[in-house]
Amino acid sequence: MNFEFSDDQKLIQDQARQFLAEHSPLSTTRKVMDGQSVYDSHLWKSIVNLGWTATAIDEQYGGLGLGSLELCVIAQELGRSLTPIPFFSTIYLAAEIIQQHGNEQQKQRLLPSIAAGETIACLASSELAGQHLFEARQTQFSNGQLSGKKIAVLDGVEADYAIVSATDTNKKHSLYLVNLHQADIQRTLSPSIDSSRPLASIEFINAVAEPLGADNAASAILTEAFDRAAVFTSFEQLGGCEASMQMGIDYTKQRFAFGRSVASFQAIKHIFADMYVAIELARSNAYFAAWALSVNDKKLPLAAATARVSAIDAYYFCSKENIEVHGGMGFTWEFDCHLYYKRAQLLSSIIGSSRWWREQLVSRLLDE
Amino acid sequence: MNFEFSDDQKLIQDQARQFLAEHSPLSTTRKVMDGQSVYDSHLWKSIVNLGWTATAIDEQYGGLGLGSLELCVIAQELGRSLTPIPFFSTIYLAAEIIQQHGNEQQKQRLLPSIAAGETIACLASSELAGQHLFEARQTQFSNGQLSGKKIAVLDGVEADYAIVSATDTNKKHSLYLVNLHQADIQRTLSPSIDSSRPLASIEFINAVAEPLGADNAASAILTEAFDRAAVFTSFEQLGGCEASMQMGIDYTKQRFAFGRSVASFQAIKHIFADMYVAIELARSNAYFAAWALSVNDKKLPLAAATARVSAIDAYYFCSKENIEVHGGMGFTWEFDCHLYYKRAQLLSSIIGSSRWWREQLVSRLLDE
Amino acid sequence: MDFNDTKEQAVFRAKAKSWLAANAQAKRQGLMAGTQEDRYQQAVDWYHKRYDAGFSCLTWPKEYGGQGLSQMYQVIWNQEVSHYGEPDEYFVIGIGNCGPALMTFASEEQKQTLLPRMARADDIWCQLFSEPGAGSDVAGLSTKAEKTGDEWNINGQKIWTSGAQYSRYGVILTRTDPEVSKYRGLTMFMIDLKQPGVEVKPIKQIDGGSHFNEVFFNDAVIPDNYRLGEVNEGWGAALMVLMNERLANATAAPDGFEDFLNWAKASDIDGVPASQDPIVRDKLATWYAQHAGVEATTFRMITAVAKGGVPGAEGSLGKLVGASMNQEIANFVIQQLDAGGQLTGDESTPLDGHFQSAVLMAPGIRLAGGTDEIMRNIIAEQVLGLPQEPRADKGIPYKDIPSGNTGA
Amino acid sequence: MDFNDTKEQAVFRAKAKSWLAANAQAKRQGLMAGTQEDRYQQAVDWYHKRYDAGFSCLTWPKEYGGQGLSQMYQVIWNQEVSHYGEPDEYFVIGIGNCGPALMTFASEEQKQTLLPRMARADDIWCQLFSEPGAGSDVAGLSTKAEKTGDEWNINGQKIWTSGAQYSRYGVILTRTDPEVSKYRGLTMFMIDLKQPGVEVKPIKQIDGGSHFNEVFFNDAVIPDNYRLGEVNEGWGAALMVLMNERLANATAAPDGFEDFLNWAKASDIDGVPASQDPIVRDKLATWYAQHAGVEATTFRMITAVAKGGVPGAEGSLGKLVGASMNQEIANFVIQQLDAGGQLTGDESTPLDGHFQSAVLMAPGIRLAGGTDEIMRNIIAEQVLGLPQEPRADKGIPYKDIPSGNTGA
Repeated sequence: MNFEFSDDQKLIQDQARQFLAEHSPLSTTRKVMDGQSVYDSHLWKSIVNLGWTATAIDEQYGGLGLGSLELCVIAQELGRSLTPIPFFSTIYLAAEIIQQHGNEQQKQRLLPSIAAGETIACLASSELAGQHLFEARQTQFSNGQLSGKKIAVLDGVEADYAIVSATDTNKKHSLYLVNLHQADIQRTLSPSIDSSRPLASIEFINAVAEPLGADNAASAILTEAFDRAAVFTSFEQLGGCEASMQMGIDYTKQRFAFGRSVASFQAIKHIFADMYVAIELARSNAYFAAWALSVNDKKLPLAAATARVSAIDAYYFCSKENIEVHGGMGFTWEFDCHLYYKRAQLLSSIIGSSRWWREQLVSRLLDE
Repeated sequence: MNFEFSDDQKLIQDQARQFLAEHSPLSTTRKVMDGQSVYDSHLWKSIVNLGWTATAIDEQYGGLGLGSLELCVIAQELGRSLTPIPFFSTIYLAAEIIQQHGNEQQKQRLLPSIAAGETIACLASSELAGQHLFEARQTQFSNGQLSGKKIAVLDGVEADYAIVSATDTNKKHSLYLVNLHQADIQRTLSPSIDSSRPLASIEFINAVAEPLGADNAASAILTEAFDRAAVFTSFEQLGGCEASMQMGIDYTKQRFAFGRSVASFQAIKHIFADMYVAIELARSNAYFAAWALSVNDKKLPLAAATARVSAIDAYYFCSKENIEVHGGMGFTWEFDCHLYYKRAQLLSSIIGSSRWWREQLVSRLLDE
Repeated sequence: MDFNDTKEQAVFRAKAKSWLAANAQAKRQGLMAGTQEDRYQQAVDWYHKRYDAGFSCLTWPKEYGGQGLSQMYQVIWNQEVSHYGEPDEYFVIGIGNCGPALMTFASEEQKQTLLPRMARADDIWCQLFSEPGAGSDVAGLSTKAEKTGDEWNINGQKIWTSGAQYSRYGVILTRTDPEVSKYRGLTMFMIDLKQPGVEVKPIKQIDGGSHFNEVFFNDAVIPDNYRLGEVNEGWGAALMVLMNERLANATAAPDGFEDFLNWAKASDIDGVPASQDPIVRDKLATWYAQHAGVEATTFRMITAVAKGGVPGAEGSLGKLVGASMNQEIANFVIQQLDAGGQLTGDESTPLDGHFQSAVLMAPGIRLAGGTDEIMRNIIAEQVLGLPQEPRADKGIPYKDIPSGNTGA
Repeated sequence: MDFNDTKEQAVFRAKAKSWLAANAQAKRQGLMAGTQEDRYQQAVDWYHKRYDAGFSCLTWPKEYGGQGLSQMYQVIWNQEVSHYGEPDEYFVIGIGNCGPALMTFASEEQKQTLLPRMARADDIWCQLFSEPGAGSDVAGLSTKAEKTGDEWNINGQKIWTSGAQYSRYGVILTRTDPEVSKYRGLTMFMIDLKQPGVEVKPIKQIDGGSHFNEVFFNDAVIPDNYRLGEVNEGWGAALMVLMNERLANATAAPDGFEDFLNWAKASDIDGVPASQDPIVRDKLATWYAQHAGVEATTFRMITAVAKGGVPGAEGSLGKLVGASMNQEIANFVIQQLDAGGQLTGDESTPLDGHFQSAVLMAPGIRLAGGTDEIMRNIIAEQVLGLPQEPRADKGIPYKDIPSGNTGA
């Protein structure tokens, strides 16, 4: 048994961390949060140059052909630094779906361009808050054209392509690839809790679309894609948890009340102990899911759901308690605590929220 | 608004507390727990002499005709002292059901005798763990005779009468009054978590039984009876909570570790603060339910369920954390912590457990 | 036990009911309807109307702008007004905390001049206690007041001052002697905030709003007859003010339950009414038991106060329970909605984005008026009488207390 | 990352598998099958068999009764044996804690004599650290060791000694100098418990069992060559022993999840399979995420130890999480069963009364080997490096440390 990342993987992680510490300070996240842009295109170019977008794409499609484990450690660092780039949607979702389910022509058209950072892509599947995650009631496909409206599309404003779920005239529910640079597509930025990673609503009116993946396979493909993305997301969340806890520790150590360092009070220390426990459980579950993903083990579905449930809970807890231990300053826009609290919200919901994943976990556990 | 017990009621409570502090030390509870008897008959006679069994029974049936509020404050003190007498089954359940639903002959036969402490009565309704609370699948009534088996009957060993739920040949589900001093009734003491209040299984083989209350009314009568008993029980639980917290405070104040009183550590203090919060919420909900019971307000069903849910949670929490703050000594038979922890278990289950009452609370809340 | 009104109370309730029906606005849907400025102006107008109709500051003496009624009438008013959507938060601290302080410590002339204006919201008041280096530990404050002749010179900074941007006056706690232990060298004053040495800077919160402010004092001046209480006896005076805050906190802290219940009754999850969803029902049970418990605890406090008692530290309970419940409820509802739950302004977001606003406001409620941890300390030490921790600042002159704080 | 065995490991696993299939007993249903004495005797027999087959103390050197294998073989053994129902708890502390202490501090002759007998369960060992006045604060202990010639005289009392009633020897921590600070005046010894000055009294627990004991020393004698480590340097030696306890705790603490899952799969609530009940499913999600997290954390610890690392305070995590989970699970299941859930010996009680036993054992698991609060302190201070609280006992001679403790 060797339940640890390899030295090479750790090196990739260290380099990513150092690069982001230098080039992705939280001020870049705040610029997007304040609405100055929808993502940091300069940073996007830099990480493309470092090969991050190419990491898990096959060499024959212009990628580096490394495994998912390498992508996991990069995800952890992107999560730690809250880097405002469309990595999540383009890499964890779109590139993975295309690589797993696209036809040869689609792969050749899109994967090299994604690897090279020239194409940004997103997944547009949600239609209504409270509706079943995989239903496409309002989006129809017929005769090569797609119509309907999707909401809460991460990176939908800046994406070049979208993968869209829709129902055809035979009530079949499939995925479609849509070039978003078409006249009859209307994209609107939607105000959301974490404005550092903007969401869009996208309205399609007879937009040209092509099938992606097998007919009537939307639910199957999305289930698999969400499982895979859940693993990467849990590493982003892990990075965010660690950053939140560290902020709290650094602040309370140098902050005094009643003549003592705030960090020396048992009530505060035990909050950190509880954060640590939540983080270590999330970390171990994320590692196990990463292993299952890397060898495509049959435990992946359960492991992915478990990692996601742990990571959602841990990030919510760490980011909210980091505000709490800061006292009043934690509630100010000026301090950075809220950046993590808001990101924890976004990541908790974006590929199905806690409710959905808890149910996935249990069905899979009982099926074992 | 006057949301407080009256001075008279407080006086009854103070007297009850003083009497029990003197005459019902925990050593009496331990004697029953150790199997020396099934209840303390000497204490039973004493509290009968004080009129407690007669408190809420109408004057025309030999009672004192006081209200349910007076019974609540007595219940709180019995809960505090863990007094091992069959008060719960005889007074909160049997006397209340007979007074509300018995016919005149039954009332005259039983209530004066209960008020005088000469009759002990119990409720036998459970048949199987995990079966719906009000179902009587295994107990049949036909031709004036009752057959079947009931489990987990509180005070079933020593009771003179039982109120038994059964199904008749027309599938009607009604209550029956059974004199337990019959040859064809077999009672067995069942080992249980809190052996200071023994449970019995009772097997009836063609035992003589008479209907109690309206035909097919078992569910309606038991629903009402459990609501009323839930109010009294929540006061017993409240008394137990207060005793648990006080034990913990007294012990940790005089116990030193790392050169300081254990009670001065923030982690310990905050456990007590959480106990206090749980107790005050339970107390306030119990008061509200007591008021609703005393004036028979339409809010009683919701208020009773709310009081019961709060009280179950509070007693579990206070009694388990009282063990925790004691450290290792809290886990010994010698210390008294476990008496409360076990009683918390018994009272959490005996008229329907947390699961059942939470569901009652919500149905009633949504029906409002 | 009795929840009925007396005859006089019933008459008052009927009067209040009919006046409110004619004059108060209905509840708005969203939490954040209108800008903060709009809401402030509405609040001022509402207080003018209330005052003129005789419904302001019911328990204050008539000569100071009140109605000379007992606490129970205030309770009745609060019950009736809670059915409407009139904003209240801007004046709660002035009327609830500063008013009683003036009543106790100000001169008769000051009371007659200042209190009726406060009651009518002609002057807004704020409370200037917390500082960047003294939040949970209020008595650790460092804003200096130095006496020259008949005046005091004020230098320092306050923070978390609700409503300072609207306030004409404040009640301020200052350090007048750093050579004695921290509790013994404090003095309390009224201060006119519309003077050159005072600068108010709103603090932007994580939800985008600005209820709180920083207030800077740079040789601001207070005449000695604005002093509230004796020199160096400000801690006792401040505790009295904070005690009044407790009652306000206990009755006003939003716990989010009503919104949760409304959501459960009105919404579907995957096509099934949320109120029939077993997980939602489980949460309804947990949170209703707490919500009802806090509400009934308030009845107990009101009964005690009506009988002449003083609100104790028990008031901490409502805020401690309610603030966390509010956060958990908001997060729970969002977690039922998948990605759509992140949207703050979409037509599909339930209750006009209430839960999305609440999840951002809730961390502040847990902090304002004392953190959860401070609340637990208060309960443990002041209610349960548990021993204090060893104190690094006990009996030491203020100036010698260890402090790593550098400001904000 | 790789969960596969090496070729050698695979061979060992196959060997262990087939030996276990032939020699080990299947899991019993109930937790409390047989009396404690029965179980103890079974355990001794089992250890004899194991030793003779070469499966005891795999990581110990061969000359001391072990097999000289790496930690990973121990892990494989643990995985395979976990499918069977052989009792283990009586020797864990001796072999896990006392063994390594002897390995480090005892003479070569002592090691060769004593360790193989320990490995075969010919001698049972116990650890004598905690005292009535020194539980969470182990270093606050007061049992005295005074030297006369070549012997030490022991007086005092130990408590919470697992298995003392079966033990031939113990490792004991004593105070040899009360004039220095509490950590600096301690000395560690082996002690022969079968001598006149030693009295062992089992402690009855709230569940009726007696795993723990009080041990009284009244002029008991220890030859100086039984000393483990230097005089007055016992604290460092004790920390080493406790560190080994951590690894044992991390891997052995029952969290109750498997039982909960089995119950959910096998039981009905109101005629519906529990596994289809949404509330039960919600709990399955919560507890499985924690259970799986603890298990995978153990894999990380094993990897670190296999690479030559030392088990850190991280091991506290498994016990902290598992002990409470165990209690909550037991209480939750009971709360699904109404009055029948109280019965401990009824045919209708699920899993032979397992949850009823567990609800009574669980409070002890939260306390044994360090309370929840001590575990959180360890994580906060030793793992996260947070500052200690101001210490009332720091740098003061042991005899001057404030203590209100009067004994038990």
